[in-house]
Amino acid sequence: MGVLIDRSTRVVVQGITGREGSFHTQQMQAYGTRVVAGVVPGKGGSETLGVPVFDTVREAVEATGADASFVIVPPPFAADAVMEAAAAGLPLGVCVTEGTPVLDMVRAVAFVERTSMRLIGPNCPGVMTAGQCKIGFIPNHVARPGRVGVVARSGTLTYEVIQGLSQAGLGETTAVGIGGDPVLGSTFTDILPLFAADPHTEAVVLVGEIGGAAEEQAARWIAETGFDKPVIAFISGRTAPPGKRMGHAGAIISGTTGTAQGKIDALRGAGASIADTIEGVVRLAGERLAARAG
Amino acid sequence: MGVLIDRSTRVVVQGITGREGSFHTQQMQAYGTRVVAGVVPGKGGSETLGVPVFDTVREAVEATGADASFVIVPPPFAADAVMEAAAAGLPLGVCVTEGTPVLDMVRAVAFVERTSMRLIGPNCPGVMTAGQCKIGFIPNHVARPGRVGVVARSGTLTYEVIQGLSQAGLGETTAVGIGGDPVLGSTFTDILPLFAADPHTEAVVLVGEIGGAAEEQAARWIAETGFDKPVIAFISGRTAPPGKRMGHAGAIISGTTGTAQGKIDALRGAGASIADTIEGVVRLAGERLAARAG
Amino acid sequence: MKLLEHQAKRQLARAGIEVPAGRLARTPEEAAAAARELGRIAVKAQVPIGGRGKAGGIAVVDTPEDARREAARILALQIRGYPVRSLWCETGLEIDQELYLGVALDRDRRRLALMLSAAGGMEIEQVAAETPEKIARLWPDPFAGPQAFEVREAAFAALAHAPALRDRRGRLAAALVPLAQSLHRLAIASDALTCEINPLVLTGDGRLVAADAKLEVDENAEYRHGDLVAELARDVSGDDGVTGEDPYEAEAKRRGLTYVHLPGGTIGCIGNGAGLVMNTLDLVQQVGGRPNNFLDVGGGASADRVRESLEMVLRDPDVRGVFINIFGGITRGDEVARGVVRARDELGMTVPLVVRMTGTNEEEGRRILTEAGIVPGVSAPEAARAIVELVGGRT
Amino acid sequence: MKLLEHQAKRQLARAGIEVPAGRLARTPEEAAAAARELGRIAVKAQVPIGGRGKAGGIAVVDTPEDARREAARILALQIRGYPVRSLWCETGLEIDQELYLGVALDRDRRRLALMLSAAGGMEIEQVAAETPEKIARLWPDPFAGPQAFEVREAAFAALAHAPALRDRRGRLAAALVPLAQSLHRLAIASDALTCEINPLVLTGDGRLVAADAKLEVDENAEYRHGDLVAELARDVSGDDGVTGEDPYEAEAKRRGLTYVHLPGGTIGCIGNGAGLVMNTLDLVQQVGGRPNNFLDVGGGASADRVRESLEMVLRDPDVRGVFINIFGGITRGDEVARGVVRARDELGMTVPLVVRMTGTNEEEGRRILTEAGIVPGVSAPEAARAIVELVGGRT
Repeated sequence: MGVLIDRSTRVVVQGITGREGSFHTQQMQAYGTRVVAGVVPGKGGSETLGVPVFDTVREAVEATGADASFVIVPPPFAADAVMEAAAAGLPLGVCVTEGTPVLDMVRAVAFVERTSMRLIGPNCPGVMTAGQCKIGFIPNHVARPGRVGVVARSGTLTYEVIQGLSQAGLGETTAVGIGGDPVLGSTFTDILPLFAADPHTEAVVLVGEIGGAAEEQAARWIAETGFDKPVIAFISGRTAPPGKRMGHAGAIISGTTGTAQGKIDALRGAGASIADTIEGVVRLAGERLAARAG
Repeated sequence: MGVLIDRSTRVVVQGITGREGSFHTQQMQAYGTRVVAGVVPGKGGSETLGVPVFDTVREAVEATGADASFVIVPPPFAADAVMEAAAAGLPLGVCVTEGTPVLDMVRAVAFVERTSMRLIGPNCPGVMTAGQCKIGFIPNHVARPGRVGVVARSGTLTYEVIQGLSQAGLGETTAVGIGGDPVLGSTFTDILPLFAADPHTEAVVLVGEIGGAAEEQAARWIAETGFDKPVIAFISGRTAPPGKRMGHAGAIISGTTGTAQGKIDALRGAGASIADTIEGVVRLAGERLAARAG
Repeated sequence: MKLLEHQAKRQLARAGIEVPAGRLARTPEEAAAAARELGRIAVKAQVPIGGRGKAGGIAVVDTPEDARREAARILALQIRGYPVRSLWCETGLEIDQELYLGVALDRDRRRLALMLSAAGGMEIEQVAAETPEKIARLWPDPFAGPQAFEVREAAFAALAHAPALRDRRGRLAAALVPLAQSLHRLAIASDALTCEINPLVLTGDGRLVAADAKLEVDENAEYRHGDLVAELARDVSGDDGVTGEDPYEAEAKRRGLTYVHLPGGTIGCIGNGAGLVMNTLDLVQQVGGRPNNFLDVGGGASADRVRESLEMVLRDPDVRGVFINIFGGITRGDEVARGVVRARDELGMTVPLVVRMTGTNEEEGRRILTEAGIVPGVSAPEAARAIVELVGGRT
Repeated sequence: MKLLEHQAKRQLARAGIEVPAGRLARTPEEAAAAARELGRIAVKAQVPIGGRGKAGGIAVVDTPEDARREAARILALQIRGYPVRSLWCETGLEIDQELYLGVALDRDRRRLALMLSAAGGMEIEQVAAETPEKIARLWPDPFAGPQAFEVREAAFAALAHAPALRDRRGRLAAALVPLAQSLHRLAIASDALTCEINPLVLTGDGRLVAADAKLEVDENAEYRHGDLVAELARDVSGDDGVTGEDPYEAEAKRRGLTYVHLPGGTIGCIGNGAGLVMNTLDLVQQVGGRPNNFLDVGGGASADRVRESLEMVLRDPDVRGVFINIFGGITRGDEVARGVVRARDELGMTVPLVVRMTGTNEEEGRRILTEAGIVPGVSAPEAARAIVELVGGRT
């Protein structure tokens, strides 16, 4: 099974006629995702990739019963698109756009908080429930339905972890890329409870990186709630110098805040197994699951 | 008994050292209102009229357990004071300030809506539960505990109605002056449900005036909910020309909206008794109560 | 405070909204000069009231000669009681479509409503009454203002009623976003209760231009718009108030009194509290009298305040009697009565005066009035009847 | 984008916040001229980094002669790697109390935090670490901004730690309200991630003046602050970038590459995806190598992109080997491999190159690399070991 999305999820794509939007919509369709509508202001009434296009998300939702949005629009329009999805009553929005101004997202997140929408992203690879549905960039062939939930800030590392778990025969339930920006719709502590409640998820891989305190909060959440599924954590950026953005807008050490070591220590303290490499992640996941079964 | 306030209500006065604030605080104390604190930024730590003064409402609430605020500050500061009361967690705020810019109050009301505070006013005479507590301007000697709830836009007419009901031996439960501004914290439809739920209130006098559609909404509410206590309504402004502010900022007919006749027709249609004079209000209240008892 | 068209347009232009080039003219010669400079122009009466067009207050002219003639004609008009003192002469627009874009206080929603319609050029009240579906509305969060997607939603809804614009609706909606946001920002910044562009003209070359504008500033907020108030004052040539309002009301405003004039009435009405005074007028009319004004003395009603109020009410020579209606609340009735007597004596008032007084110390108050020869009353309807009879007796 | 002090102050002044009068000096003579004009001045190194004072980058002088001498001294400094190119010479302030007022992104709260403290003049991070109770914080609604009462609450909390100001706290809190609101508005308007005044000086005559200022603009938002970017460019005399940044990073920025330089490292690191590249650096270091840079080619990794990235990485002559780490996702591994080979050949690259490749079509990709004489890898740790050995062998 998994969390957030499954084969019944009905997706509207905001920005479906863009180069990226069009390509990834096709990838999603190929994976089996039910893309039911596109939204491009001014192109309402047309059709693309076999789905109807609407001027507004509200119209798309009314006409098609969409219950999740894939937001793939250029950075200047991302915050507005996210708010439009939230205002239209959608329960889930996934925004992959990279490079959105931070204060735009501060406003969008405050707006979303007053609605019932859960926002994933921005600047994230999206969500994939193995074998059922994907919204976002995660390559189609890497996942196999299985036992491990994945929650990660980095995209490529998410793919690597998924591939590793699949090749090792462990497989995944759902992989959630929460994104690399400093201000995110959802963070580890928003996703972990979903995995806690999902009977099919037997272990969780958490892929963090320098910057912010989301990993430390995750550690606190794990310790405080007594989360009893094995957690395998992987943190990039041990060599990153302070004050530099390492690719992701959010991957920056400020003073002594946000270092890899701080995050590793916190997660280890909460009982997570710490891996240095993807290979290590897969090996530890296997060991912890085996230990649990035994 | 009554609604909104009673003898256990603990009041903080925002603007207690002002000329008006000081005078009315004394009147309230004379009536028996438990004034527990004052707030004047920069005067925290002092004392006035026997109560401690604080720099902020938050401090006053923490120190004294106040559960209602009397906001009596000059117009430029009224919206901010109302928001401060709401943010401090108070369940009730009564703002008597007249002349607040309308868009200030639009913002304050939006702010208050996101808190648990009920706002009465601005530009209102306040609230009085006969014989127990008053917050605002209603003269001390006019009320007698009794059977009728009063909800009104105008101040002086509220006093007249209270005096008339008292002299006729009917008495009042609580009188609520909702205020004469176009944008109000509470309107008839916010107060009527309180009277509906109050076992001591046997009838309600509703004093409306030209402008807006609050009376029409009250009529609709009465009809739709099947409110079964007698309502006696009185509407001022039958002679008012369109487009002119009749004293109250909110007492203005816009085009064909907000006329006295429209309000009278709506209320009559909902089963209210319509009076042309205060004397008529008192007489009809007596008759409706007698008929109900009979 | 209602701005005149050209004043409102100056605000729009400052907010970054396109308006036609124009010149203010106070004489036919100035209108002719504007036509020489601008070419084909619209000559428009500057009065703080709608319906100018139907009243003949607008003319489109091609030559300076026509401008002079039409200006002379319009300057001689009185439009719904307002003499025309100045004309706004602006470049004519090549109109493709007339839209409506406005912001107005919505009391029920307790917010500013933003309204958009493809049915521009008509009175929006009429559109609202006859074809309400043609107006798209939103109620932006007062702190956040309208979001782009909200304006787009409204724009697509409004443009659905203009099939000719269908193919251009995407670009139009995108252009309306910053326009609506600017207008809303202007409304907030200027404490406007109404701020509308009607028509908002879509020109032949695809621009959106404000062809007419209305802006009404909240009187309660004038204290923080001193610049605007001063600017308007500079624009006015006459001496009867900022926007050509009733001279008695202008005088009351100068005196800081809450007064509304009802021209033609014979009975001056004064009371404490807006609801009470409104009811006072109602009572007078109910027994056959004609109220001349609304005057609320407010709380306290000191002798000075009563005196100034009486003086104000008596300025209109039509007033042949005065009805004062007082509820003695925290202020005692006897004090008020003494104030009324002193005020009457100091003013040397000759027309009859009836004072209805109830509340604290009403008996003592009535005694004082009676001794001074003023008709006292307890019941407001009876007092109303008394003043109407006294005035009628003098006619 | 970090503004220099005088640039940040120009923004503050535009937002209505008082700053001392000052002049920019690029030579000792200009500093002397500023002193002649302004009298007693502070001469301050303009570098985009904190801790200038401790590094000797600030001097207070009374005479033009002293100004010249101190300016010469400071212009010769390098402060934490940044040469001093210009000086801000501003009027000295008569200091009663030093406060702190700042706005900064709070990632956990997902809002801007507004911070106020009576412990101004110290690094706020130090105050936060040692006496956190001395900093009052609020997190204004991003649409509404800080409300007056919120700022007053924070001000009273902060001023509680300055007993000397107790009697003046009411007036001070009232003065801080518009100041904090202006600063927050400036932060929003300029997309600032940090916008602080430290110290905010309460002068002897009771004014609040920004004596030092920091402003960092979100790089993601630079596209809508073209004016600011251009203005900063005009302020810079050197040719190594806007605010004296690392020359390699400046070059990468010009080329639109996501690159971070780690001076002194010997192994160039390239990968697709920020997390993957960070991990690449970690792996290199873990096996004893020294990474020279971070370079994320992003999605797709076309031959052109790989070529440009390789070229960039090789600019630093310290680089003696390159490690490319690719996950073939939607892009196929064989395509990437062909791109890498072509890029290497076109560049005539001579240092060793290891390419770790996994994902779609990895076998085919590895075959192409091997045939071209490039060391291929599947396991990233092993590939890291390979490049470190190759580079070590060449040292």
